[in-house]
Amino acid sequence: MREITLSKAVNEALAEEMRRDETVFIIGEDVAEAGTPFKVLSGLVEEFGTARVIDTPIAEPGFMGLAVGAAMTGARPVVDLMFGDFIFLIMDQLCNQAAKTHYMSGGKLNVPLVLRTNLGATRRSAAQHSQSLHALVAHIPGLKVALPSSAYEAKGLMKTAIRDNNPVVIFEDKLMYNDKAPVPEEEYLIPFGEANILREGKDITLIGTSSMVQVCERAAELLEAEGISAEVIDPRTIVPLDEETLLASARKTARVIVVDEGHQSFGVTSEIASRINEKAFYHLDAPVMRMGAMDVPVPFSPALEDLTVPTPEGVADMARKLVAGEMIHAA
Amino acid sequence: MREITLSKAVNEALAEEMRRDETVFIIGEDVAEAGTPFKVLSGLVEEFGTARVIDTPIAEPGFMGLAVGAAMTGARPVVDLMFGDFIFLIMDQLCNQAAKTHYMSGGKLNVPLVLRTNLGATRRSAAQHSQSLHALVAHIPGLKVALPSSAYEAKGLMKTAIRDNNPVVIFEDKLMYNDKAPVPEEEYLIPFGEANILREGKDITLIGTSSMVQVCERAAELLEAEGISAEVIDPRTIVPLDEETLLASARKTARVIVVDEGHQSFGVTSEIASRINEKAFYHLDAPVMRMGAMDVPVPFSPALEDLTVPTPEGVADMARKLVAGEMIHAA
Amino acid sequence: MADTKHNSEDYLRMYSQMVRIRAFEDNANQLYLSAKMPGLTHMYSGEEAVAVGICEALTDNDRITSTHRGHGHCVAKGADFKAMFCELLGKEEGYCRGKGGSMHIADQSHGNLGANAIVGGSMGIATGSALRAKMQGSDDVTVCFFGDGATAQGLLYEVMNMAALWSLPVIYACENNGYSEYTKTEEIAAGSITARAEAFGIEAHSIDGQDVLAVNDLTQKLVARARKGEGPFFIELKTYRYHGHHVGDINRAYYRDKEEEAIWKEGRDPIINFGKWLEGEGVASPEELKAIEDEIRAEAKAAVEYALEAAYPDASEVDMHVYAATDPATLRPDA
Amino acid sequence: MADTKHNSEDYLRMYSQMVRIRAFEDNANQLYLSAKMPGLTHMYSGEEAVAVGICEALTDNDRITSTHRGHGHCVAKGADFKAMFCELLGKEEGYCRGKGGSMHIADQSHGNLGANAIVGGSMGIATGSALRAKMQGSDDVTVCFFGDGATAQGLLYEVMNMAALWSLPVIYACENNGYSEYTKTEEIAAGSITARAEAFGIEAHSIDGQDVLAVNDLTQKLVARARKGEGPFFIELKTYRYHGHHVGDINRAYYRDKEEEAIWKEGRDPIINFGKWLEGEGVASPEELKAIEDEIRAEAKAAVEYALEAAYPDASEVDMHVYAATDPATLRPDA
Ligand SMILES: Cc1ncc(C[n+]2csc(CCOP(=O)(O)OP(=O)(O)O)c2C)c(N)n1
Ligand SMILES: Cc1ncc(C[n+]2csc(CCOP(=O)(O)OP(=O)(O)O)c2C)c(N)n1
Ligand SMILES: [Mg+2]
Ligand SMILES: [Mg+2]
Repeated sequence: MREITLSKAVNEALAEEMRRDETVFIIGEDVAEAGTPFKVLSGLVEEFGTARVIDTPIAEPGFMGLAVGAAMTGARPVVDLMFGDFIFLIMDQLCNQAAKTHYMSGGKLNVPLVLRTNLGATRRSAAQHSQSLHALVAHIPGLKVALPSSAYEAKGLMKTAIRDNNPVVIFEDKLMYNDKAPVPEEEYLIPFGEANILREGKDITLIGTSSMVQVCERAAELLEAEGISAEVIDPRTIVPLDEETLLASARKTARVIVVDEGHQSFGVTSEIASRINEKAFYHLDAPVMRMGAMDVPVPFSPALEDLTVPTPEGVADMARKLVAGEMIHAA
Repeated sequence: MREITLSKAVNEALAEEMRRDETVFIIGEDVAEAGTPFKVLSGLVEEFGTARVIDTPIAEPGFMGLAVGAAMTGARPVVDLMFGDFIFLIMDQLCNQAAKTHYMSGGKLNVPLVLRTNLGATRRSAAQHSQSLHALVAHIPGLKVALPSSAYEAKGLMKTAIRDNNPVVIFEDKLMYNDKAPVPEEEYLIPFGEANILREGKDITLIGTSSMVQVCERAAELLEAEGISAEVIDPRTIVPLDEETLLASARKTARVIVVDEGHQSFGVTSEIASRINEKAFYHLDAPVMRMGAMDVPVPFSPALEDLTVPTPEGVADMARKLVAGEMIHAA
Repeated sequence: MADTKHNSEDYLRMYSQMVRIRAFEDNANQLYLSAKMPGLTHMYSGEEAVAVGICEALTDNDRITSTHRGHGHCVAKGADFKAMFCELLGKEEGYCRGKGGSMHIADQSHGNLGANAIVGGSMGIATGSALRAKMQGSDDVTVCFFGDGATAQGLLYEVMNMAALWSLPVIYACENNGYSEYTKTEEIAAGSITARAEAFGIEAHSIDGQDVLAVNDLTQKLVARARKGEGPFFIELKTYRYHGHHVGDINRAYYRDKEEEAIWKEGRDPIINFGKWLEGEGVASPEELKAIEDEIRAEAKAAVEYALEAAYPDASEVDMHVYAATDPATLRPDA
Repeated sequence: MADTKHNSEDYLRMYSQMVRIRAFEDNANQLYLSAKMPGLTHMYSGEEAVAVGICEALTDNDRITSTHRGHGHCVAKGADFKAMFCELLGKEEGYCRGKGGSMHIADQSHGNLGANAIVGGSMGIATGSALRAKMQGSDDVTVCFFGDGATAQGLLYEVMNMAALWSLPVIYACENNGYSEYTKTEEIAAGSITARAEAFGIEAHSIDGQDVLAVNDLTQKLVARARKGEGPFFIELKTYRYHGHHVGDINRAYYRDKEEEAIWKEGRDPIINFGKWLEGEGVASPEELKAIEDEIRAEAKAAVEYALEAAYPDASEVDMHVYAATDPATLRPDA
């Protein structure tokens, strides 16, 4: 199968959906001629014109608000938010308006929009351009949250997001834009709420999101060399969350580590760990362990930044301890 | 001891600190003559004048930004955010600026400010005036988060918050403003990161935050009548979190329920449950159970709204099941 | 009064619509005072000529966004009393199945995109609706209602910039009632409100919001021009709210005095004055106007009684409508 | 040029400061091109007269807030090359101990409240600093630097409203370099930028940002008036950035052409033109100016070398400075 970059995969998904449905449009800063600073959208304005690939002023709350209004009245906007860190600027429009409109209107109004943005540190971009803030939106009922972990996932999830009748937030990993993966030429969509088992195993389950799926896969390889068999699962969407698949794996392996690039405290790993603890408790041989990013603003210095995110070695280490029963001492 | 309302307790804390330190000031909408819609600040403008009790235009991001700048340059602002739901409007100033400035400046700049706001549903105020959004700020390193559960707590925590050299967010429960509790005449402060054991017990631990402390206490009374001895703990601050006290109780009772009024998913209960599971796993007889608000926007209709928040009966029910070992079937 | 031609039917409909709003609010206030209404609500009484003057210049296909003080806009855009009172009381037959209440009320089928409890919260929504209209080649216009206090929200300037850059068919209607909660406008608004729109190259007007014909006249002209792509526009409407900021705001002497209230209520009431004009022009007699009012008040009373008896939504509704359904067929590759 | 009186020392310091900025940026660019600098950075080259003209009108007690394009402001407000290059390279001796990097650089001890990676993110901070000054009776002034693109952020209008209402000692300095990333200003800014400030009752000026004396002259006057409580003020400074939006933005033909760049670089360079003027006025000879530049360039080179060798922060620093310490003694009831 041909291999394309994550960047290209997102671009294809958008182009296909814009061809299929003329109510789909893109709005954001420098999305047209510039194709975004990450060049993910290059070429789209040439095909769809500036009426459907709309460059905005630097007014995130404003254009997010426009997207909500357009979505409520019959369009399907894809909002481009240049950095995930800017989500703080649009929280009111996203969480007080988009997320609640369907419910507050008693089901009468829909807000079918996609907010595409990114996450991920280690790009030396410092504290305001490196955050992974998906836990915040996952906390707000009415929003769906997708976390693609490869080019294949990015394309399939984006297409589903655009067709979904709700506000969907997709966080791409900034560091993965140039990563290639096999992506079929034929059209496909990836349904929300269906986790992907990337690797079957029996000793321990590694649940990873976004770029942390790669980290878990590499950890699994390290562990395999030592005779530890790790199962690797990517939930794909954290809202809705495919509890069944996660629970089945936890019940099978009896040991689980959840790895995510958001801050650990009050984050995604806490939610997934809690659900597994609650519903598979008596099957577990060890506590579900969480590995998130450190609870510190992301430092600029390379000497510090790399310490803040989970690594394959770190995950493998933790797995070894769990398998060896060493977490007993922690308790 | 005299009993005063939570409202009066907050008012006293502010007055005392403003007398003690002339760099303390209050800024927000209708805080001066009107004393806020909840009348919590009544009388302060008379004593301290409009230069220190400042009425602003309806510009939450703006006055939050002003507070950050004033705090960075030598003042101690107390920002009044009329409803906790408006925190979405000020997230950038709070989370990208206030929370990160100390770290990003390598420790050179401080942002000693207090954001006082509220949480709590069942006031028939619908989805945009009823949220309990403390989990969101707790996720952001650099912010401290206090959740007073009574007039006594509100006064002591507010005074500590004002003297703390960091941005502190205090969420008061809107429904508790008129609730009275004994509050000493003498000055006192409540340190951050020290949980309060309100009731000792041996069969189960009920951890409650804010108004849910009352819910847990009432549940404990119901349980006591049936011979179940419940320990009730109020963490007081969720950042910093007094893990030691929570863990010690969990190890003792072997069963824990965490109750909080924020949405359950990706919320405060997940974090506390995860920490206990991680660090007291082998002492637990049952999974740590979470009881948060339902994952739905808060509905206006009284017939629906009351269903969305944890109740004493619901907590007692869950406790009975845990004590009876019934959660085994859930697993 | 205004110079746009109207026929008697138009005049009487405007009169009726204003009376409907006043009657709705009087009943809502009573419901609150008699503790039959859950929560709080913000009365539109006194500002009727704004909502009616503007909405009577719109078609059902045109959209509006509304505010926390939204009953007037809702009635003016064509809503029915029963479904409104049901909403106010949290009943299943309400426009939002009781889930929205006063602050989110809207008759969606008449193009009302919703009241909003976030001050300024709908400015983006209105502008986005206009963007959609332009993009899809539809000639509908969107009116964004908001208060003088809301002009402090930065969002307004962000969306006016885009509306101006892209000539969107949106009309920003600033209801300047002189107060933002318990604070006078002059204490919280520097400079000039209309100049703020003009600075973005937006044509701005400031008019008497108590004169329904003047409001309607100007709006008709601007709507017609907006349909042709000459938008956006900004209108400041000088008006007054008769009640407190919300129904519970009874003792308001500390921020505004009774004389001021009297001047507006007695001298500038939009309904009384328009009624007198109709009489003077021979459009209707005092008796005819009284009959209109009586009929409306009776309808309101009946609707209140209906709503009081109506059923609450079933408990099972609590987690319905969090997410809209998506037809699985549309999620197939060949869809 | 300007009419405020200066002595030669002032002139030469302004010249030197502009050359310092240029030299700093040339070295930063080289560090990037030779892959020695982590991340990206935004060059201030071409805009030197803005930062220097303004900061030379300020004392160390006056504050500034800066932007993503913040090296120029940092140098102009008195920072040292070594600590700046150390910061750029993430070293412990950097102004922010390497934790901030280019986008958060600041010599805090000279009143720089920080570069900011959120466009418009420091508008509230600057205005709040001015509020503190007024409240505490201090006569310092705060200058808020931001770009033309940042005028699209609603926050600006929120804080200008408050600054105007309360006569705060803040000067909004809009560096209009014609571009917001890869987009021309006229495509994203409707109406007039200065009119937007004037609509809030703020006195606004638009001047040539390439003329350091004109900038300094105007700023001196406005600062003096702001100290007396006559603020706030707004200045639009017309300028140009020589490099791409950031150091990696090399192929920019699709959004601006080489001729335009040449016109500014060759005809309107703030350093060359001021140098010529100094020569013409007999303040300094070409050789003297050359000597100044050589010395600065040597200093920059040495600072780069120093920074390249300097130590990274220790791993233990990673979770330091998340929270500031609070002296336990102040938390006692009797404190
Ligand atoms: C973002 C936000 N801030 C504050 C409030 C509280 N609040 C509700 S109405 C109001 C005053 C609004 O004044 P104005 O816009 O003039 O409308 P009016 O009430 O006069 O119709 C305020 C401050 C809110 N609902 N939303
Ligand atoms: C809130 C926010 N939105 C977008 C960006 C990305 N961004 C960085 S600089 C920039 C352009 C800023 O333009 P302008 O204000 O004119 O400053 P200039 O770069 O021209 O100096 C943009 C869009 C950002 N950093 N912050
Ligand atoms: Mg008003
Ligand atoms: Mg610019």
